[in-house]
Amino acid sequence: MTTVKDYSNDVENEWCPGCGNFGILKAIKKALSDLDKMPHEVLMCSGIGQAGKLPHYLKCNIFNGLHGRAIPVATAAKIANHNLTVIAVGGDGDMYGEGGNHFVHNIRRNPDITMIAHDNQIYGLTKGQASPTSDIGMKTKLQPHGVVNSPFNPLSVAISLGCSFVSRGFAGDVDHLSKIIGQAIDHKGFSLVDILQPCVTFNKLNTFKWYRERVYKLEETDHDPYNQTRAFEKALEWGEKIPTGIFYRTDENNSTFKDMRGLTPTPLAYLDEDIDISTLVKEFT
Amino acid sequence: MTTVKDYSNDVENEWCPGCGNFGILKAIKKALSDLDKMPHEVLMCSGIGQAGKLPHYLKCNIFNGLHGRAIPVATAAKIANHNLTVIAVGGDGDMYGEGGNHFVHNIRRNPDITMIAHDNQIYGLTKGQASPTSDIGMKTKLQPHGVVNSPFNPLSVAISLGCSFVSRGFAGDVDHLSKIIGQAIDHKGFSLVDILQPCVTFNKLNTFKWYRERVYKLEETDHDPYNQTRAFEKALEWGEKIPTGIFYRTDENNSTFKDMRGLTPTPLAYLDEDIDISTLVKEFT
Amino acid sequence: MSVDLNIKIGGEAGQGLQTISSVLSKTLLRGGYNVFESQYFLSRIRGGHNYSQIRVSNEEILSKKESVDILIALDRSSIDQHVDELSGGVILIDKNEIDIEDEISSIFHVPFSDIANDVSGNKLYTNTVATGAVLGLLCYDFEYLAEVLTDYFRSKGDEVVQKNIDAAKAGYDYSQENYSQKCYFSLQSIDNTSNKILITGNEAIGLGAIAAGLKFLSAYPMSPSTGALIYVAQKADQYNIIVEQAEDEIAALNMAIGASFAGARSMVTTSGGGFSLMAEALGLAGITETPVVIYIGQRPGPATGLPTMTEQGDLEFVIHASQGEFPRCVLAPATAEDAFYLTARAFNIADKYQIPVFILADQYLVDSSFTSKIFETSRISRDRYILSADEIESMDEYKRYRITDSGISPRAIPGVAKKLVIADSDEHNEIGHIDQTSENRIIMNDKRLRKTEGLKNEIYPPRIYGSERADLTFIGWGSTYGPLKESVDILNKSGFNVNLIHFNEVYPLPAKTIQKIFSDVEKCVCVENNATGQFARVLKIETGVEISDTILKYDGLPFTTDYIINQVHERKMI
Amino acid sequence: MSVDLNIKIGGEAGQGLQTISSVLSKTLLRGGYNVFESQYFLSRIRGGHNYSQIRVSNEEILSKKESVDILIALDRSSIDQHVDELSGGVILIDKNEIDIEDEISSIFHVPFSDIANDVSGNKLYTNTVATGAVLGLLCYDFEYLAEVLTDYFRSKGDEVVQKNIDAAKAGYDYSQENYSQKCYFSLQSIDNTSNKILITGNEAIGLGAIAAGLKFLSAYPMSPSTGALIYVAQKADQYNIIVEQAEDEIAALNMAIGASFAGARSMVTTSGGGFSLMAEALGLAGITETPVVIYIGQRPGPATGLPTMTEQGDLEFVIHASQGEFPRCVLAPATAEDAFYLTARAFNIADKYQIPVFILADQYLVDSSFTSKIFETSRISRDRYILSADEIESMDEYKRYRITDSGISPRAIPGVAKKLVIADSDEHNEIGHIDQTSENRIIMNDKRLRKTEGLKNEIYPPRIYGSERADLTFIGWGSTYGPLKESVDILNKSGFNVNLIHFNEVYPLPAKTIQKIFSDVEKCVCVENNATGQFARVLKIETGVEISDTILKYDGLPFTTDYIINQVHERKMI
Ligand SMILES: Cc1ncc(C[n+]2csc(CCOP(=O)(O)OP(=O)(O)O)c2C)c(N)n1
Ligand SMILES: Cc1ncc(C[n+]2csc(CCOP(=O)(O)OP(=O)(O)O)c2C)c(N)n1
Ligand code: SF4
Ligand code: SF4
Ligand SMILES: [Mg+2]
Ligand SMILES: [Mg+2]
Repeated sequence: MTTVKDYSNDVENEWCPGCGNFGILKAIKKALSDLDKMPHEVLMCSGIGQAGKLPHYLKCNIFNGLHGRAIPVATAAKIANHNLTVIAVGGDGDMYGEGGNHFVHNIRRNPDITMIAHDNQIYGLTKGQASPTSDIGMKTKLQPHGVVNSPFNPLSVAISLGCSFVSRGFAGDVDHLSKIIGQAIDHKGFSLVDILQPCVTFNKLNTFKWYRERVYKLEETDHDPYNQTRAFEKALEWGEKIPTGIFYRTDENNSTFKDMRGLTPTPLAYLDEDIDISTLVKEFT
Repeated sequence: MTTVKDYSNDVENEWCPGCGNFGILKAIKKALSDLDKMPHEVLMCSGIGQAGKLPHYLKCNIFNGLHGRAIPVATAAKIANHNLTVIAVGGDGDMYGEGGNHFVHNIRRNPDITMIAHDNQIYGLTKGQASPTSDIGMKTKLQPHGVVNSPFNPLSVAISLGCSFVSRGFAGDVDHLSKIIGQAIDHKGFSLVDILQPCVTFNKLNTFKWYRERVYKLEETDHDPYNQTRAFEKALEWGEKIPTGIFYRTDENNSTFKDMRGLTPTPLAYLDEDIDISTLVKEFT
Repeated sequence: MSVDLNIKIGGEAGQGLQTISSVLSKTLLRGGYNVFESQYFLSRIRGGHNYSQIRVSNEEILSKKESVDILIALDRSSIDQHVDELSGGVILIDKNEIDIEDEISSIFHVPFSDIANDVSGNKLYTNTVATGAVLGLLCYDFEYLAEVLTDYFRSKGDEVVQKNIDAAKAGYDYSQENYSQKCYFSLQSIDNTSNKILITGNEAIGLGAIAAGLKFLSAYPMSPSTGALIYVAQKADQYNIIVEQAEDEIAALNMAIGASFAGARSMVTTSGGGFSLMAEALGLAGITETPVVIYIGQRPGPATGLPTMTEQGDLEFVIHASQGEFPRCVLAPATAEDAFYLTARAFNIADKYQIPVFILADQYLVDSSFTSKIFETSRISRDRYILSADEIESMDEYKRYRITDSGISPRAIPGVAKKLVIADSDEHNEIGHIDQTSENRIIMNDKRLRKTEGLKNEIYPPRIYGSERADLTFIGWGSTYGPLKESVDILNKSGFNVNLIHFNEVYPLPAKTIQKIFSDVEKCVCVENNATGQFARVLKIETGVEISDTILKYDGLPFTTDYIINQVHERKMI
Repeated sequence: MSVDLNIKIGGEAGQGLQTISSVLSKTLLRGGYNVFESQYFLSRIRGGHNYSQIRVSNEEILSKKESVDILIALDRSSIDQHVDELSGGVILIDKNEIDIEDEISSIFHVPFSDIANDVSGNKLYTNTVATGAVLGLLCYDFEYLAEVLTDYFRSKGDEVVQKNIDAAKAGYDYSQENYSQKCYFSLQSIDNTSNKILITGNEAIGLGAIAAGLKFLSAYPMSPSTGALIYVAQKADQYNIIVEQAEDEIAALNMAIGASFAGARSMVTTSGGGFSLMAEALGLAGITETPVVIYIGQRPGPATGLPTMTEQGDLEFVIHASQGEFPRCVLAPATAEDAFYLTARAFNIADKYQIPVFILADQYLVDSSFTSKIFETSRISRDRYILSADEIESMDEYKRYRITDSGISPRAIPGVAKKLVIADSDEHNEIGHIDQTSENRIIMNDKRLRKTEGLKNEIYPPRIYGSERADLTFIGWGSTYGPLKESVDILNKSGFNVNLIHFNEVYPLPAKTIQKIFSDVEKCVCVENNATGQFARVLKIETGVEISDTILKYDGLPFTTDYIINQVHERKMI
């Protein structure tokens, strides 16, 4: 049995005390050990940002790449070695801003990976500019008169593209969050976990308190996660009440990953066949 | 009165005979002259692809930039000179693939420009690879076993982000299309016109006939374009029946463009003030 | 007797001149000839003026020729644009389709479309009639054509094959009957058993990658590299390769790096514009020390430029791309054969040094078909330099970035053993975790840069063609090899003494070896397909060797032997 | 008497050492001193070890010093890491907050937090107490501090201002009472009326852009350039500037180009990693001949590298970025003052030549505060080189890309007149429409490249500091100016004869002028903040001037005078 301790290392944590990131770290460790995955079976890919540092605080294989590019790395690593449990993690700026195109197109590609977005509605590491998900009116040094753009809605976009697993967690509720993450990892296909993550340093608007007063659990309502239109409506809900849990999922035939020709039972990375190109060469005679 | 002829030039057209692009060109010319815009008041920005060549076949100001990047150029040009009527035009590969991130984020930014996508569900200029909107199963030289990724749905994504004008036209119905384009240009805010455009050379699946058998007009149904959920449902409709017309619109307070501080009645491009920085310098003493 | 015949097929995009050209080329190859087939086409799908050129010889040919012997004109403008290139040659046209008011004596009329209709019942066979007509004019053995048509149309069924053969035969016969006596050329099939292939640069690169054990290719389509991408995609199933069309070039290279990190040999295909978007990920490969092969088919820039034309304008960009300093390697194939072996070699260098390696080719090379000796897989080794599970487990601790003398650290792939593999785009310690200290920075940066030394020893010296000592030495790199080699031959035959130093491994350069080679050089000129002489600059910086003279070309077209020799004479270089 | 005092404030991220540092610096400036303030911080928001350094002198200072006179330690590790740097100086700490077992004689204890609590009722004022304590130690006129605190906290209300002043005074008094007799330093305010400012490189760049008439700035945040972006954003309203945070760097540069095409002076701010993503759009500016200013704050790569440290590692990348060949200009400011004037100049060069112009700075320059003479707007001209409506209408036909001798075509902006403005990323004809012919390609490519000639004449020769003829000449570019200049002064004072040739306009280079300058150089060494000597290579290629020796530093930290002089002696250069 894998335990949470198996996932602990002694790398110095650089996050601010009290940050929502700690809850996410805990939830991921718990989810992985609950699933009885071993650290070497797991690959975490991340981008750059406070969230992007997460893999370093976890014992597992890590590819901490470029800002915004965790998803393409994760997708391709999974294709190269489908024995690995592959998780892409990053901030809202990283995943939805710089990496927005990969987010959208990997939902279409539907590889069997899990995407975890630390959605603190701010750029943390670069000291507090608006992110794609910042609420209208939020003031920052770069937006001195407040944000005017309407926020990016990762859930409604994912649902509108038929993403096969769309969920939201809250960093302040580790147990609930770790269950969502567990299901997301278990899910065959691209699974999205967007996480409400208070940034105690820069986001004075969306605080632990602010979120706590608003979040509720979809599973405690009569929400049917298999209904795309209802899921869409739920995804638009933001303000007085903020739903968490699983918004949308489709369980059947939902990984185009396995449709890929050329994917052998042995991972590509381990293949070491003799390669004979003589018949190909013949075609040029 | 501006007429369609005012928009004609003698640049050699490089499209294939019979291509759906011709209908789009006609519809744009008609819409612009119906709106009584003069060519020098119009700026068309495009990317690279067969669709991206369109501005050259029209008499107007042109910025034919990089593949995938028409929208950022158009948005910024509009900010620099809001007297211009700015249209961004490109193919489905250009606008939704390479330029996908700009599509998503400019809907949020909501500048007062019109985006016209020639959606032929294929990469035309590079000779027939799958595009983000290609139907599942479509075979190409690069997808010899057929497309497996689920198609990008520009309409549902736009609606899920609250895009203030979301529409679809058909290149085979120039009158209807030109009316949609006219309304889109007239609309204050980011307006999307996705156009079903048969590529007679490379797309043997989605032909004029194929589309004609399926398209119907939303305005001939009881569709309410002000209802986001209904619009979303309509946007998911694809197959036996394909809706065209205006899916979604919001008319009030829908251009964050005008919320921009620093935007003077005189376009930025024409400002030629004396600039006195002495008070700023003082702050450093 | 030496044969050197040049056939040009001109017409609009969409008229199918590519089919005529391919079938003709293959037919001539099968009869034992060496064929060099090159393309000129515009960035459009229909219309415009395009042409294909087939040069045929019994000797080795690696470049195109300017003067034309047979022009097959599928439209009027093919005549207008190319009539001047005919030096005693003929124009083959269908006067029923093209209006010719003026009588041009060199015009041979063949009613392509009428014959097609008569014989095969469909105008679609027009091009096949034309193909037959050319071969009739050459008194070429028809059997080769029949065989090639059979191969070419096999997938369309027996009836189509037969109709094509009939159409071809009718065109062939028409030429024979009407023009054979007038024909100055006659091509007898020669050494039929020679093991030759006809292959484009793109196909050779694709094939080289497959032979090297490519497992993952991600790309966003871009001319002129798409041919290699499609070639691999078509063969992917047979070799367990995943070919993934990316949403953009940023994704393409990040994906290739992800797959490579996870253990699959990976590659991207693109052109300069697409590579521009990969510059950041190049640095990612650099600092994470992840092997990856980047194939760039160059075309004229800046920006979109001339999408279907050729240039060697991206060399310095590729050498300096991405912020910071890290080792990389640039290979620039001279011919399709070279492209095949160099591509395979690129994967080995990438894996050995854990660096990005470029195949820097150009539109001319990759869209042209070269006749080559059959490729030998036996000359290709697959050297992965990856730790086995046992090797990893026997280590006390696994450090992905262990400091070593060579700068090369032992590479493990994740999941193989219980030890973890950690890679980071931040500056990192030996384990792979972020480390922002100055002490660590210095040793890690030094470690990475040390690899360049090993790499320089790895690089092969340039090829020298011609005599050891010459009055004039051509310097070239990449695809200019063919025309330069032929220029050397021709000039030396005319009594001059010139030679060629040609680089197909262009970065980094082993300074001493090259200085030594250049110590024998009297006077030299660098011949490059760009406007500013990029390789001359690289050579100067890398080795100190200074080349004062250049022959440059940046009109979108490749060098021809004629052009080079003209320049040499005009500018009185010898 | 000459003062040269070095104050270091060390602590964790989030402890507010930046406020202490800013207030101290400003207070010292107001008293007439020259201040140079530099930062060392890690890529994290809380914790870790950071410090700020303030050097104070009555003479011009443009660089930081290694030995420390006063160390304000906000945490334990500040003592551990910097105690060795004290040469007879003192450490100021609050022993109630930091455990000190070992007795270090140079430690002066001030109960910062108790005093804060006592006097102002809140521990929040701890840092202000510390600030006062330092100035007490220096017997500095308290009034300056009171004034600066008033300015600094004005927006928070009178009560906060007063509490800060009280806290500061209490700290000041504590020092005076307990340590004034022990204090080796005493700073009397001097020439109070001198018109000096204290400004960071980032602020100077932002201010220069505003002064130049910047109208549109698009950017994606990236250290260390964000400071300039935020500075402009804060002032945008007053100057009718639109600052747009882009979704990514690709959008940022494409937007700036779009706005510039439409007539607004435009700029992007980024670092090497972000610029990597702009390489393609750089070529777009090149071929469409759209002026744009690109400010890059360099930091150590490759890839993410060391996000908060400094390096000069992107020069060759910037010079060669993007496929194809086109003119560009690279300016590398030496100081904040230089950054101001050069930024304004960048816009004029961009507009005149219709090219992209780089401000290539680095973290050290842009995060440091320089004391400078007050900036004079009168020295800045705004030269747009744009056709008026009348000029356009008076033309028979408007051709955006008219072929001219200078290569510069008349520039109109769309909508101003009835004539149309057409720009294209494909190779185009004079009007701007796509043209794929070879003839057109040659004249258009030549036209664009011709601009480089004019540009070379535009570039100012390097600054020469020190004697005309020297035994050793330092060569430097960009931010190394300060430490190099001081090294010259110190070495010359010690009886050596050295000088400095410093470039702040680094590409393209006027070869003849520079060769002439170097003809007087005996022996020289290129001093660069990178691992491979990039500028030395650029100089060699651009001008033929060869520098055989380099002093390089690539540990993420800037040069100091001490380091340079050490190297010179150690390596026996003089
Ligand atoms: C290409 C590129 N552009 C910009 C940056 C600078 N950068 C680093 S992290 C970051 C944003 C961080 O915000 P987010 O992704 O939301 O993560 P958080 O720190 O909030 O967890 C930015 C802009 C970068 N590293 N690379
Ligand atoms: C950065 C970059 N990548 C790739 C290309 C090559 N390219 C040109 S057009 C095109 C796709 C065209 O498809 P689409 O946008 O759908 O336009 P269409 O031709 O179908 O109208 C591609 C991939 C390019 N010009 N630039
Ligand atoms: S800056 Fe915000 S997101 Fe980053 S660690 Fe601190 S509290 Fe968390
Ligand atoms: S390739 Fe297709 S899209 Fe392009 S012009 Fe031809 S028919 Fe139209
Ligand atoms: Mg964030
Ligand atoms: Mg298309």
